[in-house]
Amino acid sequence: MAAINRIGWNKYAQALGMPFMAIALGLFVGAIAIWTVGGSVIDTYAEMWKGAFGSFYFTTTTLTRATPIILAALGVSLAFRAGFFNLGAEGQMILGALAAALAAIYVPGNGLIKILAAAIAGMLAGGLWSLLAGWLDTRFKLNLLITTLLLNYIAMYAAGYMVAFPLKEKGGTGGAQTEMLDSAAWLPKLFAGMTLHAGFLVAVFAALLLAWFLAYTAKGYEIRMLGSNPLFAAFGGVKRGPLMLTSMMISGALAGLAGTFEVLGTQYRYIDNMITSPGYAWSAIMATLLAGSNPIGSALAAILLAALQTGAMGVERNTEVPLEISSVIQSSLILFVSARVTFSFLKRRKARGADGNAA
Amino acid sequence: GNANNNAGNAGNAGNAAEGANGAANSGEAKKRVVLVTPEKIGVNQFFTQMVEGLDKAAAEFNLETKVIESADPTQVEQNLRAAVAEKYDLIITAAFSAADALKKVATENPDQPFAIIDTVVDAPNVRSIEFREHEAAYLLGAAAGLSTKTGTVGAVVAMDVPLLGKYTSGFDQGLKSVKPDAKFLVNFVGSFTDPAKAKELALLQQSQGADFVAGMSAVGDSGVFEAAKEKGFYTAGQDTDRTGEDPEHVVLSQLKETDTVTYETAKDFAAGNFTYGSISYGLKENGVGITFVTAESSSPLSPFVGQENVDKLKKIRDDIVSGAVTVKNPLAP
Amino acid sequence: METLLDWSLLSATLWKVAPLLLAALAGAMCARVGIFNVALEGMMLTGAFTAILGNYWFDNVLLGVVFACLCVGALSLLFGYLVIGLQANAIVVGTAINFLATGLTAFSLFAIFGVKGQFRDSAMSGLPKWNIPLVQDIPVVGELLSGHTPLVYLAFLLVVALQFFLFRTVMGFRLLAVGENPVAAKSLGLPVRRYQYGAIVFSGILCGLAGAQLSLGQVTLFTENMTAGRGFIALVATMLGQSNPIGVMGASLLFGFLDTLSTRLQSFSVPTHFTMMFPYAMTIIVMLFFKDKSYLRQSGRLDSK
Amino acid sequence: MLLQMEGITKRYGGLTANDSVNFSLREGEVHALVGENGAGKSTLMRMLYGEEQPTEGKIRILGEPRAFTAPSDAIKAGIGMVHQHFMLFPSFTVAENIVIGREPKSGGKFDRKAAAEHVRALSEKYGMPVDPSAKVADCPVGVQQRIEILKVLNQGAKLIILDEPTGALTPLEVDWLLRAIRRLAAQGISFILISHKLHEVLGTADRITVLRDGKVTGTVNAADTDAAELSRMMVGRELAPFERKAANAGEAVLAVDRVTVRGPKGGKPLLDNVSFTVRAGEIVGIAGVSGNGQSELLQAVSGLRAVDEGRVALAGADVTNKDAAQFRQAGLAHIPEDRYLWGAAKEESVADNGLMGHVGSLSRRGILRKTEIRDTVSQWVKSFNVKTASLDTKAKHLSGGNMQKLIVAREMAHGTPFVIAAEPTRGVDIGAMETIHDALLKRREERGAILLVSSELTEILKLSDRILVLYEGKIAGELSAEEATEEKISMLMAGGGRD
Ligand SMILES: Nc1ncnc2c1ncn2[C@@H]1O[C@H](COP(=O)(O)OP(=O)(O)OP(=O)(O)O)[C@@H](O)[C@H]1O
Ligand SMILES: Nc1ncnc2c1ncn2[C@@H]1O[C@H](COP(=O)(O)OP(=O)(O)OP(=O)(O)O)[C@@H](O)[C@H]1O
Ligand SMILES: [Mg+2]
Ligand SMILES: [Mg+2]
Repeated sequence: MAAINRIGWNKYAQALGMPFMAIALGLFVGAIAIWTVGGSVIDTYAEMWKGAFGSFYFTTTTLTRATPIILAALGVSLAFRAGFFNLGAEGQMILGALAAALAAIYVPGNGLIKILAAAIAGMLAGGLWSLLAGWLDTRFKLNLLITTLLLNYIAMYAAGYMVAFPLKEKGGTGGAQTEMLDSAAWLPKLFAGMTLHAGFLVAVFAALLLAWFLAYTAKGYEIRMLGSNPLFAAFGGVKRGPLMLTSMMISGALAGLAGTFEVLGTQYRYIDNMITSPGYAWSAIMATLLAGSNPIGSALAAILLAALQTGAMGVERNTEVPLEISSVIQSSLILFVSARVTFSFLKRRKARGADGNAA
Repeated sequence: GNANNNAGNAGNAGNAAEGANGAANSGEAKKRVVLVTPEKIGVNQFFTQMVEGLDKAAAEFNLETKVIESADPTQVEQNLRAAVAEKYDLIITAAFSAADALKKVATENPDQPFAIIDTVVDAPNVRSIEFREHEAAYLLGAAAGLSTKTGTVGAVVAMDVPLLGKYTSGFDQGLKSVKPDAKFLVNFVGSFTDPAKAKELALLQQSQGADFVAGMSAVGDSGVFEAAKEKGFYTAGQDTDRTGEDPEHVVLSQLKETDTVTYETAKDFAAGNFTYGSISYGLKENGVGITFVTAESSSPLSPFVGQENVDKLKKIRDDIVSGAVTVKNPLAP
Repeated sequence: METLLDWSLLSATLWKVAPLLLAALAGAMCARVGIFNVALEGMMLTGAFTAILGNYWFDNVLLGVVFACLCVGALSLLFGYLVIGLQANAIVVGTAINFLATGLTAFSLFAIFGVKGQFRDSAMSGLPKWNIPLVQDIPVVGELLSGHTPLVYLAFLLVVALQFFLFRTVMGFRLLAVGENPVAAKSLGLPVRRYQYGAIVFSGILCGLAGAQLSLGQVTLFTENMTAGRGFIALVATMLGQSNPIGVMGASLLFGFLDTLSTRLQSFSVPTHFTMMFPYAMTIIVMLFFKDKSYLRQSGRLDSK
Repeated sequence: MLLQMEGITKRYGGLTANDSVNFSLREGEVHALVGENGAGKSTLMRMLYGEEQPTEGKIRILGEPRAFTAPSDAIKAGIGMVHQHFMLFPSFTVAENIVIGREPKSGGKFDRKAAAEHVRALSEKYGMPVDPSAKVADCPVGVQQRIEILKVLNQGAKLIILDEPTGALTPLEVDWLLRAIRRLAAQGISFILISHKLHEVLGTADRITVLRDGKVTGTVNAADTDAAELSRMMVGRELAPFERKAANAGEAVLAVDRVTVRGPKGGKPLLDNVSFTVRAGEIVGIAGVSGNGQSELLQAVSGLRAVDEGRVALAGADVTNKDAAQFRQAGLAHIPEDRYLWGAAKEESVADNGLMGHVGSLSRRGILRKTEIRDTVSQWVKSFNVKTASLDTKAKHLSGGNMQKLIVAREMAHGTPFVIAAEPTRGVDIGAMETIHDALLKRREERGAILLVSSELTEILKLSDRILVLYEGKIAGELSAEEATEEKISMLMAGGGRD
């Protein structure tokens, strides 16, 4: 019993339970949107569910889409936990993906070597880009929120330039993209004919590892305290500078790894906008915030967001509800999950009951 | 206003066709054709025209059709696979961003016919349709060179990506072929959906002496048109004939017949003479062109261009078709 | 002709900065009551759409602008309710609202006008351009200051008005107090939530104006996603200007100027990607020269509540 | 009767913070409220101020039942509250902080000049000098306290609640404040005064109410009682008589050699050529009016601030300008001056707050030993009688006094040769004070070197073997335990040094 409480399963149960009713409310609002366009509410939601988890294939598709979101969300969680509001996941993913593609293309050797080289390059690129923002903060006191946002644009244009010109595939269709990787460097698929690749396992492992790291290691403890009260941490002998740089570095490296797996696991090359147009980074930030920066929670929230997105494709394929309405449904779900309606509802009712008057 | 594109699923052409023809052909199963776009159709003329072409084919050849929009390119693969699972008879997709996914899915499903528009996928069960936009751009550039009074013309381009090089490079070649000392200004918007910025750039080019500014910025073109109207210079649109919007200032349009191509693809399939391999549409095949020269327009011809120039342009067109003039494709290796 | 700097550069800066400035002021008002508003982009987009819609329905530009303000005001009320009333995380709600706005405007475009992607009606008239009687005749200054839409002037007027409001009036003073220490403000009996709602709704109205200037002032049409990231730049301008109206104006002008400069750089055979990167890189460099005030650093910790 | 609180009960879930409390206040009376940490004093006051609503019971003002749902209601009824943790706007001026809520205005415009004038007049009327145009962030704590009271008076309060107003003040400021309270009471203003310092309470209040575990154990006239009786009512037992053995100091553990810390450009140095040692087995007390360099000294000898000149050696190692981690390695434990700023992470659990600084010994190869950590921390919770629901309770839910005990326990557990004890008993009740004092003395017996900084002269006198007085960044004098008296120290603190 005690051991169970120590791990805090209660907290997880609560973290899961609270959004539950919120989802119901979000579904209700979405239903109104569907109803206004004359769609069948039940069918639409059924298709949404089928699109996300309706068959083994779609479940794996959802998990495939969740993979980069999970990894980036873990990176964001780590930075948030250390008290640094890193909004730069996008840029870090972009540079990670580009570097991984280059490494996989140009590093000689067998598949394993290429994959390892790509992972290292991707993590380094993402990590260093994040580190730059961290360094600008520690060295020049530049606001991290602003710099990480700005660095996203710089990364985006820099990568865009690289694949539009110097690194553009020879011949080809004219898309701004690198050459296709040698198939040896592709991440193995988990199931034949499905999109889910080994990166997902790494992401799950990373989530468990990060949760363990934060709760059970000395460095994780220091990071948490630094984020909670930096003066307290300094007082207790935690060194802010190095710890900040390390956590920013790891945070960026995780985002970089997210980009790497997009290249090695799904696209097999770097394509301009492959990170920005699916909006991975913002999904990751949302997942993190929804879960209060808890790694396991962030991973689950990432899967939820990915499911909403693949579910929307199911609606698109099989109903007359326009694609735009799917995004309305998705956002209303997110809005209500974020509000944790149940929680505040209960709290207020209790307060009212106790006081006999409205707070 | 714009034409009602009736895109997406909102008006399902397949069902409509079924309603009209269902009774007549009740015995025979209809062929089912699906178009999977690699991104939201949204503002993209290229895709809306394909939907139009498909709708037309559906009505004429008694097809059941369906359009599936992908929210972003990473979703194409799942949509293609779903389409295979749904047992559509023909799956059409488009653009280079769908190429990798199609290659994968087509290889895994060798008995399923596919078609892809605007890029080439090398697989035995895929028909690829390409456009030689640079030829049309060449004509447009030549038209600009023949018409300009100031010797300076410009283009407002959506993004600096290789694909759009087909447009700018073709234009430049055409321009220089008729007026070697002409000045060609190029500015990039950085987005496909930013008419305000496009307008700003058009105004900038006008202030730098351009009397003709070609819009190559997708939806941004509307901003270019507004600038032309305000400052009284001349401009041209893309993909469809847009001269009707403001014949006085929008004097030309560079055409890309994605609707025709989609229609032809569906038609071939319905008629049973569908072939695989790569087909290229250029001036010769009338897959691309410019208004007044390769296609009629309901708008009056602007005096800025003039019939004399149109005649010269027709000659240039013939030279390109005959091979007397070759337009270099900047994407060719 | 190919000089890098000329007067039209400044003039272009001025008019295109207006939507940015309005949105950044909106962000500043929210920041002043302690709310980090990432929904500026979505709100501006909604404003751009509803301005066109209002103009189309009522066939009156002014009513179009008012309609936009009302609609975005209502949207911001939703934002406020979730963030203040239900204690949701502002960034999640903001991001979701951006997403909602993209979907809703695109859908409404089709549902109402029956078109996809873009609505444009050449019969529709946009915001008028005001020529200022005497000023317009002064050679350079005239070109610079005259001939803009009323909303451009309003944007700059609002800077002054907000500066006055915040730092000279009682209400502004209390609003600052609410932002500085909500617990203390509450214990003083100030209606903290009312101030927060007020600031958010006002910022919604500002975003409505920003959108209207974009869709009825800069051009006269609506396009899906036509804000093209301006809301995020506005967010940066808010932070860079340390949520001070004058500072925000400075930051917006800086952005506008750098952006205009970057288009000029395109003609100097600098690769386009680099010219487009230029405003962002320059901003970081400029930041090196402005010492970070504590207020700004705190806003970086508005985060994970 | 101005105020009557009748049968007030407040429950938080299963916990009863106040249990049928009766409390009354006459006009012009000073009524003190005392009790152990967590006895329910603040809760009772928060209900009076409308920040919380009673589960049961009635509040009457001038005989009429009133229900306050928000502070604004209470303010309207003439009630003002000065919270223990100040409710000020640090970046605003003194005048702005005082007039907020009832600003002088001309047509919606905030007339700051009139505000300054008004505040000047107000401060003269009540004899509380403040500089209206100064920024609150730059004001010493004593002045901030004044600002809070002036603010409340400006709101027209006839009843002022002071929740531990003297906790952070220097003796002079305390003295001044208590006299101001008496003066205002004579003008007809009523006060409820919460304090853990019985001599203050006895000297200032007319009546005293004692709370224990949420219940009233008695209300007595100040004239009819004494500290011993009060502490019996509070703690339920007699406090042990205090004993301190003579010092037997050994080698120097902390050596501060000509340390200078320069202030902001142009200003006087914050620490000016300060030299002293703290030896094994002795407690050295530092006295001084706040703002004379104590904080800077503490930060300089704990690695939280760099020195401009001079050297600091700890247990034989030169640690000048090393960081906090290196100081700790060299043998420092530190009970910080401001427990919430430096001493704790409010949002984290009791266990995590306890772990700080012990990570090295409570982990193996970088991995935390969870069981040992919990055992260790619950050991401290037991021995220092920290009231907490569990080890997973967030630190912010501990009352200030209990948080302080946890911090003391954590720092004493280091067993380092050198301990800084800064305001070690601020805000704790008398029972806890005894525990903390015992812990410090025990460490002294174990040959630890202790540097004690306290604004409580009684505490300094009680514990120190030697006393150093800081004045304007310099050591104004040194007294041995035998020669030190409150008068002598006060004189040195005021700058009257014997050269
Ligand atoms: N909001 C709350 N929720 C739950 N418990 C509370 C709450 N507020 C107070 N308590 C509990 O009520 C009890 C009384 O707290 P209170 O603050 O009144 O003590 P106090 O006498 O002021 O103590 P101290 O001397 O430390 O200030 C404590 O045990 C506290 O934990
Ligand atoms: N949400 C809560 N849940 C549980 N206990 C709470 C909560 N909020 C406050 N408390 C308790 O209320 C009590 C009073 O809080 P308050 O901030 O008034 O302390 P305080 O009187 O300033 O402390 P001290 O005087 O000891 O420094 C504390 O004991 C704290 O534990
Ligand atoms: Mg208390
Ligand atoms: Mg207390």
